[in-house]
Amino acid sequence: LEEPLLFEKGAIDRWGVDLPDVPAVATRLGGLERTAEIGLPGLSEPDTVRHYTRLSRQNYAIDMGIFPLGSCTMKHNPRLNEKMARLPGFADIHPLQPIDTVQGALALIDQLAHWLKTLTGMPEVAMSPKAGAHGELCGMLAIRAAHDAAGSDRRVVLVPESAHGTNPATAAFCGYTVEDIPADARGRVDLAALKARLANGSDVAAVMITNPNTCGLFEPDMIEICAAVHAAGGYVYCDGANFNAIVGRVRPGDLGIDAMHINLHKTFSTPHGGGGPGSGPVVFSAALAPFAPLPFVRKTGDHYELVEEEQAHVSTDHDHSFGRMVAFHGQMGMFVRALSYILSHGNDGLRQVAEDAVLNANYVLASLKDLFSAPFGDAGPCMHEALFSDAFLEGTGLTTLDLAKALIDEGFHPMTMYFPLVVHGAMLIEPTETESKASLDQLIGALRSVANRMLTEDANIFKGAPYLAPRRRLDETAAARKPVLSWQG
Amino acid sequence: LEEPLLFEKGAIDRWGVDLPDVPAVATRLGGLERTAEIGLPGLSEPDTVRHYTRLSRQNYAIDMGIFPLGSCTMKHNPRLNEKMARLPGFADIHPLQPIDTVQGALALIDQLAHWLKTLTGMPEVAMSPKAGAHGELCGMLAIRAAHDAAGSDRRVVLVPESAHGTNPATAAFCGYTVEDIPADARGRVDLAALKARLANGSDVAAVMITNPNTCGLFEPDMIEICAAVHAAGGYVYCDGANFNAIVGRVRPGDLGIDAMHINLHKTFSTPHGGGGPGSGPVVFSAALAPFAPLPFVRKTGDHYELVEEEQAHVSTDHDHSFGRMVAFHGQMGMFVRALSYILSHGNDGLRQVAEDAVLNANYVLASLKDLFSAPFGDAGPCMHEALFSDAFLEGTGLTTLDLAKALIDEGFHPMTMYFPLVVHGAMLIEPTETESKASLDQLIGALRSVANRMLTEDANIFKGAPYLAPRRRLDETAAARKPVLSWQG
Amino acid sequence: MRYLPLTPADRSAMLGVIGAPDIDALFVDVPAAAQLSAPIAGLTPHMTELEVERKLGALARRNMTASDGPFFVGAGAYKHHVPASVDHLIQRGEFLTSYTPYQPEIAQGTLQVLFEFQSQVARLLAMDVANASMYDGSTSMTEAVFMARRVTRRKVARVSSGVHPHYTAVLNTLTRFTDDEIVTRAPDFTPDDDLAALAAAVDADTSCVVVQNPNIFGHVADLTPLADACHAAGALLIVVVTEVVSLGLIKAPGEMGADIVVGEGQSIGNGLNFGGPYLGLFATRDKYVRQMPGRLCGETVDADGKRGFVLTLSTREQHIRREKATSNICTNSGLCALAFSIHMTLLGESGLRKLAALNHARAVQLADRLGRIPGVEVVTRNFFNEFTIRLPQEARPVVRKLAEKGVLAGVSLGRLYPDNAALANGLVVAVTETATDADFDAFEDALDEVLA
Amino acid sequence: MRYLPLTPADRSAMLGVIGAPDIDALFVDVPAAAQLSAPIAGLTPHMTELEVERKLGALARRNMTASDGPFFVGAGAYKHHVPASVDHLIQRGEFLTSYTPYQPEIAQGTLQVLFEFQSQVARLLAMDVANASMYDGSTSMTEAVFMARRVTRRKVARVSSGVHPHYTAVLNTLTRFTDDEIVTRAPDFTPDDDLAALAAAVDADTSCVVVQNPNIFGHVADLTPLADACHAAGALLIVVVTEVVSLGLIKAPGEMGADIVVGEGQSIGNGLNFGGPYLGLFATRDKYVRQMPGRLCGETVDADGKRGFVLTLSTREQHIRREKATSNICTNSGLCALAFSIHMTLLGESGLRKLAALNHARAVQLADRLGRIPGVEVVTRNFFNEFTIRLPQEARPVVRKLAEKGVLAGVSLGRLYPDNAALANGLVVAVTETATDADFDAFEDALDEVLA
Repeated sequence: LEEPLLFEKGAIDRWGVDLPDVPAVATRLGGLERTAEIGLPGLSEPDTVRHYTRLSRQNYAIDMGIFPLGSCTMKHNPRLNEKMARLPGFADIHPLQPIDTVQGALALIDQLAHWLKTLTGMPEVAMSPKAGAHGELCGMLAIRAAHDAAGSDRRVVLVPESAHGTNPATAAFCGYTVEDIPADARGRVDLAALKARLANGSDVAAVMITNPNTCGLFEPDMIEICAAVHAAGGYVYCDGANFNAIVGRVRPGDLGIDAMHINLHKTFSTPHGGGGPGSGPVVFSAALAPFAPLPFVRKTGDHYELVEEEQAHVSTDHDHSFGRMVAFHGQMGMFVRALSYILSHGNDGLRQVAEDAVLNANYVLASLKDLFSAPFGDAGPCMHEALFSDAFLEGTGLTTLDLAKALIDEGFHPMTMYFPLVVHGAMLIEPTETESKASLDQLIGALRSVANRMLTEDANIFKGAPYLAPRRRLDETAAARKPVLSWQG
Repeated sequence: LEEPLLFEKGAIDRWGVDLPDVPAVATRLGGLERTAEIGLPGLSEPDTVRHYTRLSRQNYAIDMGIFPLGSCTMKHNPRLNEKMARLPGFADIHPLQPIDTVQGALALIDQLAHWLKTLTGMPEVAMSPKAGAHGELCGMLAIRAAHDAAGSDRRVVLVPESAHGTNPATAAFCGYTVEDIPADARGRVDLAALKARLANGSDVAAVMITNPNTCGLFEPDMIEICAAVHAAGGYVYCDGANFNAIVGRVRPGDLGIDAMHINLHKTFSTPHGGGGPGSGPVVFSAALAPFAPLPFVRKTGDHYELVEEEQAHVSTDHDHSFGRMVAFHGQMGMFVRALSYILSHGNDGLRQVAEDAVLNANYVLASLKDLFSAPFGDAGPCMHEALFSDAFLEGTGLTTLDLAKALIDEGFHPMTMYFPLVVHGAMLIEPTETESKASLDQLIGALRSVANRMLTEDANIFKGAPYLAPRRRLDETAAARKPVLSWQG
Repeated sequence: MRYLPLTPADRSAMLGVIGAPDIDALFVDVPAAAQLSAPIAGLTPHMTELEVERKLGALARRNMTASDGPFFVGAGAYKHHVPASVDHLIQRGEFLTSYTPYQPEIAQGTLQVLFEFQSQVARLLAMDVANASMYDGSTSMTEAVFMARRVTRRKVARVSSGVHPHYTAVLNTLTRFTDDEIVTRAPDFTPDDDLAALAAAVDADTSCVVVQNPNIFGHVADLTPLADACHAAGALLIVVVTEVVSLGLIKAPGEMGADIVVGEGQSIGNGLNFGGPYLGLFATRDKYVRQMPGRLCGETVDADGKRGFVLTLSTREQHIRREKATSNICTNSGLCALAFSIHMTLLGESGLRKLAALNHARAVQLADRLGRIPGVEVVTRNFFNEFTIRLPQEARPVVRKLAEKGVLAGVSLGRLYPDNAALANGLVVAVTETATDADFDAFEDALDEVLA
Repeated sequence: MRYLPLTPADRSAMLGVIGAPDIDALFVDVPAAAQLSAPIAGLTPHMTELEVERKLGALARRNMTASDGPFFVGAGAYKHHVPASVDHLIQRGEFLTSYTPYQPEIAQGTLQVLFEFQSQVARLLAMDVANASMYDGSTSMTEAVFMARRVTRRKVARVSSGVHPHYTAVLNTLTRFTDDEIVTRAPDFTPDDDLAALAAAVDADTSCVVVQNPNIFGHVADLTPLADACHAAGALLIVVVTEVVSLGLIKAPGEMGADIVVGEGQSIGNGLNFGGPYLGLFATRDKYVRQMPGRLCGETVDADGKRGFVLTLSTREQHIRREKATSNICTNSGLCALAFSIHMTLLGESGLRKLAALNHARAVQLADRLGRIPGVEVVTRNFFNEFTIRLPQEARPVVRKLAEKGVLAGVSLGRLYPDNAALANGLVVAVTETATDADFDAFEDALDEVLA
């Protein structure tokens, strides 16, 4: 049975909520009554439950199997976190209630902030950014504000080719020109080239770097890179997407970085929910701390204060704040989940998280590199994700995309494809620490089986995959050429 | 991907809960330590969630589509009821807490009891029976206790052929001999035959009757039947499985019955959960009320009392109680759900429930009776379920079972098959009031399509159905011949 | 009406197809005298979700919950911490809103769960085979007595005085009109006497001896001698377990020779719920399987040879056998069994053992503390997580006074045995992993005050 | 570690396959100076579920919830009753734990939901096309200003003084280093002047005028004249809606000529959550669709010709366009959008209209009652479910005193505009369907007392 669209199923005179009668009053709408039909279909509660239950069953999800998506860190989402986030004391409080009535909420934010600062070895954190990219923006705004406050007019930001697309987008947004940093043969930043550029670096405001990088490798020269950037008068922004690989084992602050966002949904397992919501707190070095955004929580004795705009000018520690990034105080619902996850693991468990994540990735790398092309596979261990390319498929007419779609028929979500851009036909596999060895063995078995068949069987079979999913390959070109973006019935 | 058994996947040294360290104490076990391996496999939380999520996806459920199971009343389970049952004030209280600490719980039981008594027009209700069959037992025990108290030695119970199997089983359990009541050509109790039997009815303890009956028909002579049984010195037990058809429109007490169980999961929508738990309160006439079981709730002023064994002898209204049926006070979790459902509908909504349930069933009957054999289809309207037979398949070599399995491939759960026994190859369809017209039209369309194909296409195709379900037809004979009832690995 | 999908337009279109002028025409078979023309008086009309939440929320708030303060109530129902994932999973619509798996092709989820549940229960109890669950422990025990009669063709059941009095009461009720003869003894504080007396009493008319372990006073005992006595006389030993967590630490009934083991499974995966729904466990030896009551799930293959599961041996059941069925039961506690099975999977053997050890250690700690209070005596010598203390005064009012101080201290024997004055000073105290040191302090302080 | 499946035996087997002696060997690239050899000090070790529940539960109990007493707080976030089925459905693992639907073949559930969401939002706002959601209302508004610059190639944005001050602050922050020029006006109690002044100020440099309806004071206004003024000058009208329930009763921005409509969607399907996660709505006219920020889901067909959905027009987005993207956003509020869509489906048009009418009627009732208190003046003439009253004294301390009496009375203008003394006596009061007559009584009594 195909599930029709809500608009094909519902009707404007159907509904699934009961409401009390409306008291008769003289309206005060100034004649602005909405009279035309809106066109919003409704369904009874039984039909609503069925509609969304049926739709949900068209999805793949972590609860069903592994999401080996490099750079995305799709790990198990504990249900305890969902339960905690739904405590009325967190879920049913308004962002503008009097401060005395939300002391527990502010204490929670303060405790999470303490963990994030301590785990990263950084002295300040901005909690309000709504997602990783928003956090990047926060970090780069602070860097720009710091340069401006110092009267510096630097306009160049250096970004490695392998960076997430958000990095250059963010730098550009802050008025910066983006220049590439070259990579060496082992997939790391070319330190010599970087130093050469920084030798004439008076125009360089910052370097944005991902560490562990998007090839799944730790930048061994990170301390030296940071020192060189600082010596040149710039700041180092670290994309924290891959913090999962090192949490509890390495403090980014010890490497010398100035700002880093933390995707709570990645390292600290807030659920991805089909695309969000996220949360992207940003930790800052002492140099950038004064420029951190508002609002922030301040503890005085046993009392928590929420410092909003109005008090900024009386604050001594944030007097250069670049301002407010969101309407309220950030993603409270995600904070609760992340703290629940963090407390559940503790400092010992988080360290184990990094170790198991790295172990799992190296196990996948070791188990596949004889068959799959592993560009950096012989350069030593990877961190939390393993990078492969489709070079081994050369001559078959098949690509990474075909392999990914064939994997769907084996019952798995594909790996990240065609990212990072520095590798041709990249396949980036990040198992995360919540996968068992048995689960990895299943995935490895399926990948080897598919790859072997692709090397030996008729290519057309694979061009047609997937066959067993709720849908075959979808025509994305047609969708973009003549977009149908809402129901036209 | 097939989901393996827990025993194939887990191991005794894996787990998904963290526990604090065990304090060192001198044990007081009298040397009874369990030392041998138990053999209980564990899984981490991620693997546990995945195991059960994957298994769940092998099931059909109300949330996915209609369950047209006659006599089973599988209707929508509102999520509000689940939420209410999980309020700590109901879910996290112990049955043996001091009475002063559970006044809200007793008040809830009292309020639900008030609704059940008022809706049925009966003066007393026993809340503790754990399921419909347990309720039947409760009712028949009361009848037996009443006869015994009166010094009556009657040992025969009359039961229609069309009755649920629990009816004769229950009567036998109470030491009664079961005799059939004949049915007339319209599927109802043959009043004349019954009266004839009652004419020599000094051995008849009770009549057990289902109304609306299992053919989906209301017994039009019900008032006369009850009067006749009473005149003969017997009691009338009514199987309340089909109360959904008449709730709010007919009070069983007005018909003259003496006892009736109410399946809360049927009429009042507590979830079936793959086979239970149920709850089967029993309403009693004034004649049987003194024999109702313990415990019960009594309100004195604003205070609720729970009358348990010890106080029974000081009670004036229950001094003939036949005793305790369960360890505690009944299915509290189900009471909360049922009351939530009842309050949501109110007296107006419950009446609408019966009307829509009957309307839906008659719509199915009217839409299929030209093609399917409807034994009583011309005898007038049915109540909440429509009865068909496989007579129309005569000569095809196909049966009700084949039609049911073919319906699975169309995406539907089959109807009730081969019940009631009075009709050959019976198919009993009960849509319930929570199905929309669109849903019924889909089911009707699928049934007509399958039936037409069965009449015209190769029978072997249908013998092999289902083809599209998680499993093909399962070998039930092999399972019973050499039972494998637990993991032997 | 948020749960009713039919609109007025739908209704009239459908009446048109049926050929009925109005809805009343479909109720023609109902005698006029019994027809109600309007909603029933004395009942409220439909409420919104918010109104229902407010009304039921207000009732819920009138109860003191087991998490509101120190809590030591047991006697057949136990407060354990249930992981959040258990409740999440049992609420999946595919489990929650599915029917009894009579159509196995589209119910393999429920069926595999039941097969795994049966396997877990059998191992936990150290028996060969378990059924797919029953209503609760008390009704399971009664079914076990009936089964023993079917197996032995004898009719005298001898019941230990350490069996939960509610369980014994249920047995007495349900055998009131059968041929069974139930022999009980008045309880006292000395369980060993009880077991010895039972062993001595077993005779050629005895179908079974029913004993609980740990018993209602918390005592744990080696049942092997009793099993031997039963078997020597051709009777069956039925063992009742109301706190199944104990089986992670103490010998299982199957290891001590039990022929039928029944239990209340609430402790694993299920909340207190004021007494229900709970989960009856039922297990026995392979040789008696065709005399077992209740649903059974078995392994088989489908038409393609794939492993699958079905309900089996249903010829024992009422919907096939009617008046000749082994039991009139036609519902199990499927969802509670699912919760049990998930929680047991999360625990695994190592987790269960640790949980049990933790319960015992904490109980020992509290027993030692309470035993030091002047006038208080710990009566139970060997126990798991529950023990009986004798107070210097009647326990029932003490429990009420402690509740007023926010401490739910346990179950007084006066509540369980209102007619047995010899037990009136007894208090049964249960300790689980949920009790903190602060709870111990509060209990001790409050008891000191009340007894002072 | 309940979330970590690897056992010690697994780990050593895997190290063997890798050929590494120990786990440290996998971290060789980390400089020794940055290697930590033990868990980080100053942090707690792992906790059990029960311990986490206790710790977070204690924090939660230190907050006064919106359901603990009379509650009238709004100003951009609103307490509405969300049906239980909404939360049930969004917790289905297939929705909760799925990834962004980049693999459409196995993400049709999420994609169809987004398509339906976009369709619902477009209709609700009376616009042609909506995106698949953004972070929240405030960031949506900023994105709208950027989009207006891209469309008009002008850089002056004129912002109404009735826009939520937090929203304006976000706009100011995010344009600090861009070429945009943001022109704002100091707020006062007279919104009509504001709209007239904006209409008069639109000029050839103006990319857009940004106006909120109902505005921060609760005022609702006809924006048609302003739209006309914008269009005459070649500028775009951006309308912000922070209480989308209002659109069930009052004319939609699209009906009044808006070119871009942004909104905070929290009111439908989502709880208060202390400010997040919320749900940014974003809609515009067809002709501007390729300048829109954010994810879009579009209809297409699969290789078998079946209808299906995909993310589309992604060439606008950062992961393809990198520094030339329309926005750096790469997350939406998928789960919040799902909750919105489910709640909207449960409401349907008739339910939404009734809900909106109910909100308005209750607000009118409360406004009338408060207006009768001596010294209290209802400032807002036309409003939906929120209005501003002027107290005879500074409102911020009054709000605190009312909170001590258990009444959460609204948002003082002193909190929103700490530097604007002229507004200090203002209090913005929101009324939804969740407020009872008893709540009204309590508010009125408490205010009487505090002002006395």
